[in-house]
Parts: sequence; structure tokens; C-alpha cells
Amino acid sequence: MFLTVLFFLSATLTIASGIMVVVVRNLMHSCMALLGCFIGVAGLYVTLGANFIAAVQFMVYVGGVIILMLFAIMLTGNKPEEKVGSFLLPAMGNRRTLTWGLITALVFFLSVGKILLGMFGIGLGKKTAPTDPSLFESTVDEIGTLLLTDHVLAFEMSSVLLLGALIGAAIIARPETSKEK
Amino acid sequence: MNGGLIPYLSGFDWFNQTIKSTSAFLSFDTTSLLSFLIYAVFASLLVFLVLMPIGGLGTYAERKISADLQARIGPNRVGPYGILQFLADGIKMVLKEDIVPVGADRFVFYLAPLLAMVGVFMTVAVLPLSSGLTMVHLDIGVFYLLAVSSLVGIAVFLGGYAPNSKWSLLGGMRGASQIISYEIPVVISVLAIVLLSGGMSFDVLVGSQGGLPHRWFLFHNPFTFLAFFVYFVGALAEANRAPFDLPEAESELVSGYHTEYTGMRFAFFALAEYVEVFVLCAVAAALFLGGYNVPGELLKDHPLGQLLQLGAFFTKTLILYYVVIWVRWTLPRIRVDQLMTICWKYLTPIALFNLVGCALWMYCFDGKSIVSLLFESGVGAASGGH
Amino acid sequence: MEYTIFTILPIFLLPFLAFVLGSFIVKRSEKLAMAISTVSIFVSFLFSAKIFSDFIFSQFSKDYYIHKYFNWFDLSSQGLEFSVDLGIYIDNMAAVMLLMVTGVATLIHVFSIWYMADDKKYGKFFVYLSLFTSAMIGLVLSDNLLSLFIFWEIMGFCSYSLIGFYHEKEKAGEASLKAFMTTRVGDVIFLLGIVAIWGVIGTVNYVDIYSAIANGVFEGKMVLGISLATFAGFCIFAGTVGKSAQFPLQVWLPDAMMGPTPCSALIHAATMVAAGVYLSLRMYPLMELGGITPFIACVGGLTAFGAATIALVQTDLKAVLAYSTISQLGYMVLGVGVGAYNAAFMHLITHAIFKACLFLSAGSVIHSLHDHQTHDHVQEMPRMGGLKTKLPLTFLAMMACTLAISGVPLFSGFVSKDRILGDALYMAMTNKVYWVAYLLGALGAGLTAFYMFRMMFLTFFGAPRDEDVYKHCHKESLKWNRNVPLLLLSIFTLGIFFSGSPSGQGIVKFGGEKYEWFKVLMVKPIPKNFTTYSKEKLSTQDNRDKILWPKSSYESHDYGLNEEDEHRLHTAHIISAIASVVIASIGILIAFLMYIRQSFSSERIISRAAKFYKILVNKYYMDHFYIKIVIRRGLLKFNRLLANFDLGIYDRYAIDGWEHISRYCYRIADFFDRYAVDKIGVDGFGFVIKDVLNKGLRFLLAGKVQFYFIVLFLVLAFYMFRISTA
Amino acid sequence: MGLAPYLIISMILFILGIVVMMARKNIIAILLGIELILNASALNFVAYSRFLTNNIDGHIFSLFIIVVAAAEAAVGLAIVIRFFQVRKSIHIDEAVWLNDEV
Repeated sequence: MFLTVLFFLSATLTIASGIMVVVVRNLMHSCMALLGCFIGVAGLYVTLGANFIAAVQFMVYVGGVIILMLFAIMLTGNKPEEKVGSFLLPAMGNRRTLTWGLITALVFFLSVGKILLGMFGIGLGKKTAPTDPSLFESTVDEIGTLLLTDHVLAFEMSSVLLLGALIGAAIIARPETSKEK
Repeated sequence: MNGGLIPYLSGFDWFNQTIKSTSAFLSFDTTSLLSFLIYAVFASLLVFLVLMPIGGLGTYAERKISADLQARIGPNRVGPYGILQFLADGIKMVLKEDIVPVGADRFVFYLAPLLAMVGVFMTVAVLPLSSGLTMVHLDIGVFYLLAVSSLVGIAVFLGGYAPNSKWSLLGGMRGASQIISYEIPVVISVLAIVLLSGGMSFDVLVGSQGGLPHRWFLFHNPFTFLAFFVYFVGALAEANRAPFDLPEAESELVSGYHTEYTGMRFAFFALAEYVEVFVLCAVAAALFLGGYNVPGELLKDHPLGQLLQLGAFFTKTLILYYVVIWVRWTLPRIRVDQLMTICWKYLTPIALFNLVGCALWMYCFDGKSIVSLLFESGVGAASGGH
Repeated sequence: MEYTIFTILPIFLLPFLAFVLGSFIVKRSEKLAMAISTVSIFVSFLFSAKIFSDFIFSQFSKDYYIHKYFNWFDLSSQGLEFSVDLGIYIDNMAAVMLLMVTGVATLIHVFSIWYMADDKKYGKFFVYLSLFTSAMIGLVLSDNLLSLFIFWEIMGFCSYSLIGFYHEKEKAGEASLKAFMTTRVGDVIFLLGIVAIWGVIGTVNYVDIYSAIANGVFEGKMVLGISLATFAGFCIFAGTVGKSAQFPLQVWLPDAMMGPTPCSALIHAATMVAAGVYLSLRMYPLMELGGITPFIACVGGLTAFGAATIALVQTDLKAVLAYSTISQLGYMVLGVGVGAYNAAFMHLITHAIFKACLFLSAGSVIHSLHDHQTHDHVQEMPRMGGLKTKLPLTFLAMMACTLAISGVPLFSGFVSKDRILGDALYMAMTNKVYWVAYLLGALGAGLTAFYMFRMMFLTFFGAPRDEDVYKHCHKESLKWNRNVPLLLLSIFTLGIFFSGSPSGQGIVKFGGEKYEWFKVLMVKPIPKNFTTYSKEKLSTQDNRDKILWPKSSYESHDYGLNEEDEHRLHTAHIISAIASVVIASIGILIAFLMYIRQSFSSERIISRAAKFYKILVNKYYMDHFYIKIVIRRGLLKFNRLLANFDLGIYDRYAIDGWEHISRYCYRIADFFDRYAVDKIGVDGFGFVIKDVLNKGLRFLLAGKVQFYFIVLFLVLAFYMFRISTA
Repeated sequence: MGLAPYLIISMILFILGIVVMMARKNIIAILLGIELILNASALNFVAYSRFLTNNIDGHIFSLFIIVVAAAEAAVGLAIVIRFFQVRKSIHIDEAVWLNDEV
């Protein structure tokens, strides 16, 4: 079916651009790869029947976070000796840090892999269909209902969190003008 | 989408034959792959056959209308009334040399116009051209549209960054900040309508309106009336149209984020812009002006009815399109601080007020429109007031 | 009839919004604030007129009511009931009250446009008036004691700020403080009553209290050793005493006349002081159950008589009216005490109308008179006289009201006051205690007639006593915002609007029973009727219109009377009516002889009874008593005692003693600090840190984020590994 | 598709995120890594919600993850910009003020 094709496309996109994020040494390109990764994850959400989450993913990450990242990259630079291209793009690490990262990742991979293998061993990995497919046909109504009934406290808390983040970000990023006077 | 396509296609012999042969060759069931490919080809054809002319005719309309407003004649050489001018322009664009500036970030430079195109063209998938001619009946329609169109913001930003030119960079920064700022009032205005109709799908949004103006959401209540204007102003800013065309302000930034683009890449940006204007007008028509609804639901189940619906939809959209062009050639450009003031101090609070107002209206009057309320009270008064 | 929240709530919300809006606008445009306030109260009047007409003209049933509520908060858990509902309760009484409040308030707003026109702060005045009116409406609409108390307090605040409206005058500031503090005494006791009911019964809703009475919930419940009903009834009555200026808390009301005259008319005469009586009427079943009605009747009678005697000797025009207000409120409370439920309520309404009119007329008189030395308005009656020709329309209105308040037949005051006195006489026939109340009331009626006509004669008749003031008084011409409210109000002093019969006595079948609406519709709440009442959620529509409400007519058993009682009641009414007419005529005659014919001069009487006169002029030394005895001797002494305790005992022994102890402790601790901690602990530890651990820990704690990441992820991985193997 | 592919993809994303966080010395790049990790966990929730439980509470959870991620990105980048204003660099090893050998 269509979703199968979509799954392979998005999975490829996700993993390929995830690897790009690690490999590429230009921060701008790394950010572009991250964009691809986000789009891929959104595609994966669609294959899981989570249309709404996919759209939210698109809206928040692509429309918001990535642009914020790009702005932050443009508003900051680095020491001249590490510049890449004509812009002052900052340090992307060296072989020593990469080694440390790979070691940690390997350890992590081993333990997570063990858990996954255990899960697959009891047959959880083989589940291919949702127990109640009708639930995933249109999730907007249910998500809205759940947000305002069962999870209303979390919903309100997240609104407070967002307000705090908004004000906090605005105040933190504002340059100090009063002290210089 | 596939639910209808595969049974339809499996009626054809060639389809089944192809499936058999490719399955044998590739050793797995290729039904979905084939139908996906066929659908992709179909959709691309539609995009090229419908949207390219829309974008092209957009440029033609712009030039012709601006000429009209300035008491000139405009293009009149190529074809009758110069109507084939856009084809000539297109051919010129294709034939031009593709120049990449020396200090440019090549990867991003190539990526940006594509992103703009993709972001805009993806939105077309859910546009309700008529009740039958909607490519995807998505349950999150309008939300999907708004989400996908945010790709344009990134494209503008990258287009500004990539060529390593200060005009471009300034234009790109301005464009991105403008687009993400104006997304807020636009989304909140749309949310008010979503609240009234109770769904995000365009089927629901358009279906809960009617053919005649008194059943449009525009005249549903005072808040939606305001919301329409908030949406329209926000949409102008999102599409970087005058008077909000700061990212490409000719007099100060040469041509903003596409200063360094030539040839086909420039054409991509231009096309994306015109199609985006079309899409935003179409959304306005669908959300506020009754969309494809024909007065009296004429010929609803007849194939000709689809044509009527297409006509209604395109009439509304193109009138709005005309207004956009009209505004561009009438109003002067505003300053950057005015731009931000309009967004954060006026449009966003008004949009929030509208949202709360709509919610209160729903609560108080049970979702009835102001016209039906007036009508009911009139009938009530006529029949004795009890 | 279909009532939703949208047809009722605007009555309250419009003035309230006018207050909110006005308080923002008033700095920009005083005129706009004024207009908003006046228009909003007028619209609110229209809404209440609709409700009034539905209740009285179309429905005409004594049982009809609207009760809507919503749950304000609910903290009940595990068997403890603790939830508060707010709601709207409108029955016939509330409907009439609403019409009276909004109507009188509208006319007073209109009058204020004229009266306050040359005042600098007139916008602010209207803003306060709006808040006040909305609070009063809210109080009438409330369905429970708690929200009633909230509005009650808002009105207390309004009255404070309006009395002190000219706060640049020292006297006004003192008066406002006095009013606020005096009523607070009553309010605190009132709150105690509410808490007692709430704590024991678990609800403060009127209807729930009624049905609790009917179901015998009150039986055997004790608070502080007395029965709950008595305690609560007494406490609630204390609220009435404070707000309605009954003995012994009446001292604030005469001083409250420092505010602008229209606000005196609205607050201290017509509506706010009536709120206390309204509360007593609402809680009547409780007071009856508690058996404190004889006490109430005596307080009412005493107030009615005492205030009337003080009014005899006042020379300030507004002061006479102020004491007459106290006296009339005394009659209402007397009515409550003798069970004359509808007579008391009727007197509340009639008094509100004629007293508002009297005050507005007084305002009209005062505003016309100027003193050229001080540039102040003249309020003293000895400087007036002969104004009949100068202010004919004001005179007309004031005369009508004077006739009404004096109890002259055909006027509303006669109808209502004499019903109260008639019921008092009837009660006196059965219970000796009530004789005190009746006799005080009847004597007070005569005094009322005397002092009111004294006031009229001094003001409008005879020769002008102060030529200068008289000369500068402009001749009055008809103005919409000055005279129309006066004349409209004076029309409603006719008894015919409240009673079908011209005399107002007995049950006269004059033009059908419907004209006796007051007597038929305002019946005493009988608790057992309320056990089946239902209330509705606020958002639902009132769909009970399908039930056919029985049309009401006068039934003796509504009063708890049988045939014989009915006959005795009738006799009592006739006797008391004749008696009051005679007494009132005597009062008027004496006033006529003294001030018009001058057959005997008032100076001679004063010199004969100089001592008594002095007592009256000093208001029975009540103010002296409060200031000298209660405050100076009592509260201040007590304060000083507390201060001495604080300084002498607490400071000296507790605090200084503690200081000594801690000083010794400090010395020991100091030694320990210096040698044990500093030398060994701090320096030693510092040595270890500085020279031993520094190098090692610097690496760990310096903020190298990625090192933290590594540790974090490794620990996480370790735990995940453990989980997967477990 | 079954549950297994999603879990594996999510694991790969998570590990890639860890590598980015470890290997880069640029604060913004580290934030990129954090976004990758958050995405991986959100994907996991949605996948479990579809295949293991019979409700969509998992969707709600990933919705909140996205919200928190947005807030985190905003505040994080604000801090980065402020940090750059102070130190003229966004190298992570500049952020060691507790150490006196700056």
C-alpha cells in the first residue's frame, strides 16, 4: 500500500539525514540535514496513523525550531581560526571527541539492543496491526477531547511553560543596554 | 486515496499484467508500489498542467493589472492581448545561464528554491477545488496546509544565506522573521473558523457553509468578520506581498533574497510566490467565503455540478487575487518597525480576541449565525413574541 | 414566561459594567461616565419592569418564583459538605424590590444630573452611584446569605465613599468613618450568624434554610448554650440594626447627611437602609422560630419613638429628614416584630418613594439658597421661610410626601404605617409585651405629623426670616432633570397604587381582588411550602411556564388566622386607624397653631422644659456615650492596658530575658567557634580542599558539559542493562 | 509495518543524537543532538500507542514532548545568543567559569 512506500521513503530519509547530521562538518548543512530528519519523522508519524502529530511536528519543528536554529547560527560566530566558508562557523569537534561519542553510543547501543532483543523475543515486535484500527482513522477529535479532559492539568501546565519560555527567551536574549550607559 | 485508486485501476488489464510481470521480476507484491507511482505521475501532471499556468498567468495578471492601474497598456505583443507573454518569459528563463556566485554555499543555494517550490506545491494537495476535485480528503486539512507552507520560511531564509551577499542576507532575515511572526495571527484566525465548524478538514469547513453570503463564515458573526481581515492582512505578509514586501524591497535591498538567483532557480522562487498567493486566496475563499458552494446547491449530484463548483471557487479566489494585486500597486511599503508593530500589537491581540469571541458566541448562541438569530427573533416577534 | 440568565442578569450587570467602564473613563470624560451610568441604570430599570409586570400583572400568583444557581466552589470531601452555590432567587417581593430600587435610582440619577452639574467631581459621583446600585440589585437578586453579605459590604464601602465625597471637609471624613465603623459592629455579628447557620446546617441558601426549618433541622441544635435559631436570628437581626440604623446603632445615619443630597436620598433614605429590613423579612421564619420577635418589635418601637422626639428639635432641614428616616425604619422593624410581613414590606416601598422625594426636594431647596458670606448652601430652617412662592413645584412635591409620611388618609404612608400599627394592636391584644411597641409607635406617629409639618411651615410658609437668602433665591421653573423626578415620585405617594381601597383598611372588594395585589402577593414565607421547591442550573431555560400557577386571592390562613382571629384583626385595624388619624390630626394642629397662627411660641416651651430640650438636642447623649464611655473609657483604657502589658511584662521579661540567656549561650558558642570550629574544622577542611581535592575535583565540577553527558549516558546504559537482565 | 522497525529507527536516531552531543564542541550543534533524541522518544511513544495500547494517550505524550522541545529550543538558543554576547564564542569549553583557569 501507499503507507508501505511512504514508510520506506521516510525511514530512509530519517536515517540518512540523521547520519548526515553526524557526519557533515558545516553547521548550516548539519541543520539542513536535521530538517530532513524532522520531515522523515513526520512521515513516519503519518504511517503510524498520527496525522495530527505529524502536522504538529511539521509546524513546530520545521516552521519554528529550525528557523530559530538558523537565526541562532547567523547571530553567533566563532573564533576566526575555525571559520568555515566566509561565515564564522564554529567548532564541530575533533577526532578525540568523536571517539568518545562513538564509545558512549556503542555502550548505549548494546544495552538498548539487549532490551529490544528481549522484547522481540516475547513477540512484541511482530505486532503489525493496531488492536483497534478505527481509533487511528481520525485522531483530531480524540486528542482534543483527551487534552481537555484527562490531561487538562498537563495542558494548562504546558501553556504556563510556553509563556514562561516566551518571556524568558525574550529577556535572556535581549542585549544589556542599561549597564553600558 | 488508495482506497479508491487500486480497485479502479484493477479494472484494467494492463495494470494487472504489469503487476504480474514486475512482481515476478522483483519477487514481491508490487501493487502498492505501482499504484503509488501512478498516483505520483498523475499528481505531478496535475501540478504541472494546472499550477504552472496559474503561476504564469499570475505574472501576466500582475503586469496587466498594474498597467491598467497606471494607465499603461502592458504586455500586448505575444498572442492576443499579450496572453502568451508568460510562455515567452518561461522559455527565456529556461534558456538563461545558471549562475552561482563565487562565495556561495552551493548545496544550500541549490536547495532553497526547491524547498520553496515543494512547500508551496504540497499545500495544493488539500485545496478543495470542488467537492469531487480535492486531491486528498485529509482530516487535518487546513492545519496540514499551514504546517507545510512554513517550509517557505526556511526557503526564504536559506535563499538569503546561501549566495553570500549582504542584500540577500538582509532580505532573508527579514523574510523569515516576518513569516514566523505573521503565522501567529493567521493561525489563530483560522482557529476561530475551525472552532465554529468543528473540524479541520476542508470538507467540514466548506461543508458547514452555504452558497449564499448569509451562510458564509464571513458573515457568521462580528468576530469572524474581523478574523477575515486579520487573516487577509496576515496572508499578504506571509506571501511577502506589498505592502509587506520588505524581504524583496527593490529600492533598498536590490531584490532581497533572490537577488543572486538567475534563470530557472529565480523562476522557481517567482512561481512559488505566485502560487502561494493563489493558495492563500483559495484558503480565504474556502474558509470565509463559502468555498465551492454554489447557491441553491445546483446540480449537486450531476457531473456538471462539479464544473459549477469549480466556477464558484475560482471566481471567489480570483477576485481575492485581484484585490491582492490591487493592494500591491496602491499602497506604499511600510517600515520594519511598523511591520512588527502591526503584527504583535494589533493583529495578534485582535486575533486572540476573535478566538475568544467566537468561543463565547458558540457558547451563548449555540453556534447560530447572526443572520439566523436576527431571522429567528424576527419570526418570533411576528408570531407574537412568546 | 421564559427566563434565561440573559433576561435577568443584565439588571445587575449593566450598572456594574457602568461602574467598571466609568472608573476607567472618568478621568477622560466626566460627562461620558455620567451618561453611561444614567443610561445603564435606566435600561436595567426596563428589564426589572419586565420582570415586575410578568410577576404582578400576568402571573399574579403568590407562589411564583425563579431560582437559578451555579456551583461556585465545592470543597466537600469524605462526608464533609462544603460547597457554595451562588444563584438568583426572585419571588414577588424581590420583583417589587427590584422595580423600586432601579426606578428610584433612575430618578435620582436624573436629578443628580441637575444637582451635581456645577460640581467638579460629578463623574466620580456617578461612578459610585453605579457601583452602589449594582450592589443593591445584587443583594436583592441573591439567593443566599453569603452573596447577600458580599453585596452588603460593597454597599457599606459605597456609603463610606459617598458620605466622604467632600472629603476635603473634615466633618465629612469623620462622618464617613463613623458610618463605616458603626455599621461594621452590626456586620460582624451578622457574619457570626451566617457562620453559625452554615456550620450547623451546611447551607446558607434562603430556600434551604426555610425547608430546614420545616423539616425540624433546627430543633435541639445549640450554639454557645442557646438554641441555634435564637442565636442566628439575633445575629442576623444585629445586621439589620447596623444597616437600618436601629437603636442602639442609629448614631451614624444623621451624620451620613454630609454627602451630596442625591446620595443621601438614594443611600441613606430610600434603598440601602432598607436592605436591613429586607434581610429581616427574608429571614422572618428564622426569627419567628427563635422567638425574638417581641424583642424586635420593642427595638423598632423604641427607635420609632426616640428618633421622632429628636427630630422635634432639629433645625437643619436634612437632619429632620434623617431622624424621620430612622423613625420610619423603626416602624418597619416594628412591623417585622409584630408579624405584619406585608405591611412592613409595603412601608419599605412607600417609604422609599416618599423619602427619596423628600430628600430630592430638600436638595432642590438647599441648592437654591446661598449664603453670600460663606458661599455655602443654606440648610438651616431658621433662615428659610416663605419659599412657597419661589419654589412652587418643589413645594407641591414636598407637601405630598409630608402628607404621606404623616399618615394622612389617601396617601401611601397612611396605608402602610397604619397596617403596621393595626397589626401591632392586634398582637397587643394577645400578648401584653406588644403594648409597649404599639404605644411607642402610635405616639411616634403623632410626633411625626408634628415635626414634618413644623418643617414644612418653617421652610415654605410665613415671612422670610433671612431676607438676603430669600432675595437671591431664583424662582423655580420646570426643568426635566430637576422637577420631573420630584413630580413622578410625588405621584406615587398616593395610596391608591398600593391598596385597592382609599382607606387601605380591611379587605374591601373594590374593583375586584386584583387591586389588593400587595396584600395578596406578599405573603409571609411559610417554611413547609418550601420543601418541594426546586432550583435549576443557571444555564437552563425556565421551562416551568407549562405548569399553570394557581391565581391567588386573599386567604385568611395565609396569615395563620381563623374566622375569629380575622374578625379581631379587622376590629384592631379599624381602632388603630381611627386612633392614628386622631393623633396625626392633633400633631398637625399643634404645628399649625405654633408656627402659622403662633398662638403659643416655641421659645416658651423650650424655656419651660429646658432640661428635656437639652437632652433632645444632644440626641439623648448617645454620641457622648459612645465617644466618652465606650471609646475613651473602655476601648482606649483597654488599649493602654494591652500596651502596658506589652512594654512592661512581655518586653521586659520575655524579650530581655531571652536576650540575657542568649548572650550567655553566645559566649560559650563563641569559644567553641573560635577554637574548635575555626582552627580545626574550617582551616583544616580548607587545607584539605585547597591543596588535596582541588586538582581532582576541578575536572569534575568545572562545567564541562560533555563529560557530564558521558557519565549520564553510561549510568543510564548501566541501569537499562540491569533492567533488561532482571 | 510492525512495531520493530519503528523501535529500531528510533534507537538509531537516539544513538545518532548521542554521538552529535558528544562529538560536537558547538553549543548549537549539541542542541541539534538534543532535538534528535527528543524526536526519537516521541516517535517511540506514538509507535507504542499504535501497536501495544488501545488508546491514543501516546499521541498526547508526544505532543507534550514537542511542546517541551519547542520551549527548550527557544530558551536554549536565547541562552546561546546571550552567551555569545558575553564570551564572543559558542564553544562549549568556554562555559567553564567555575574553573578558575579560564
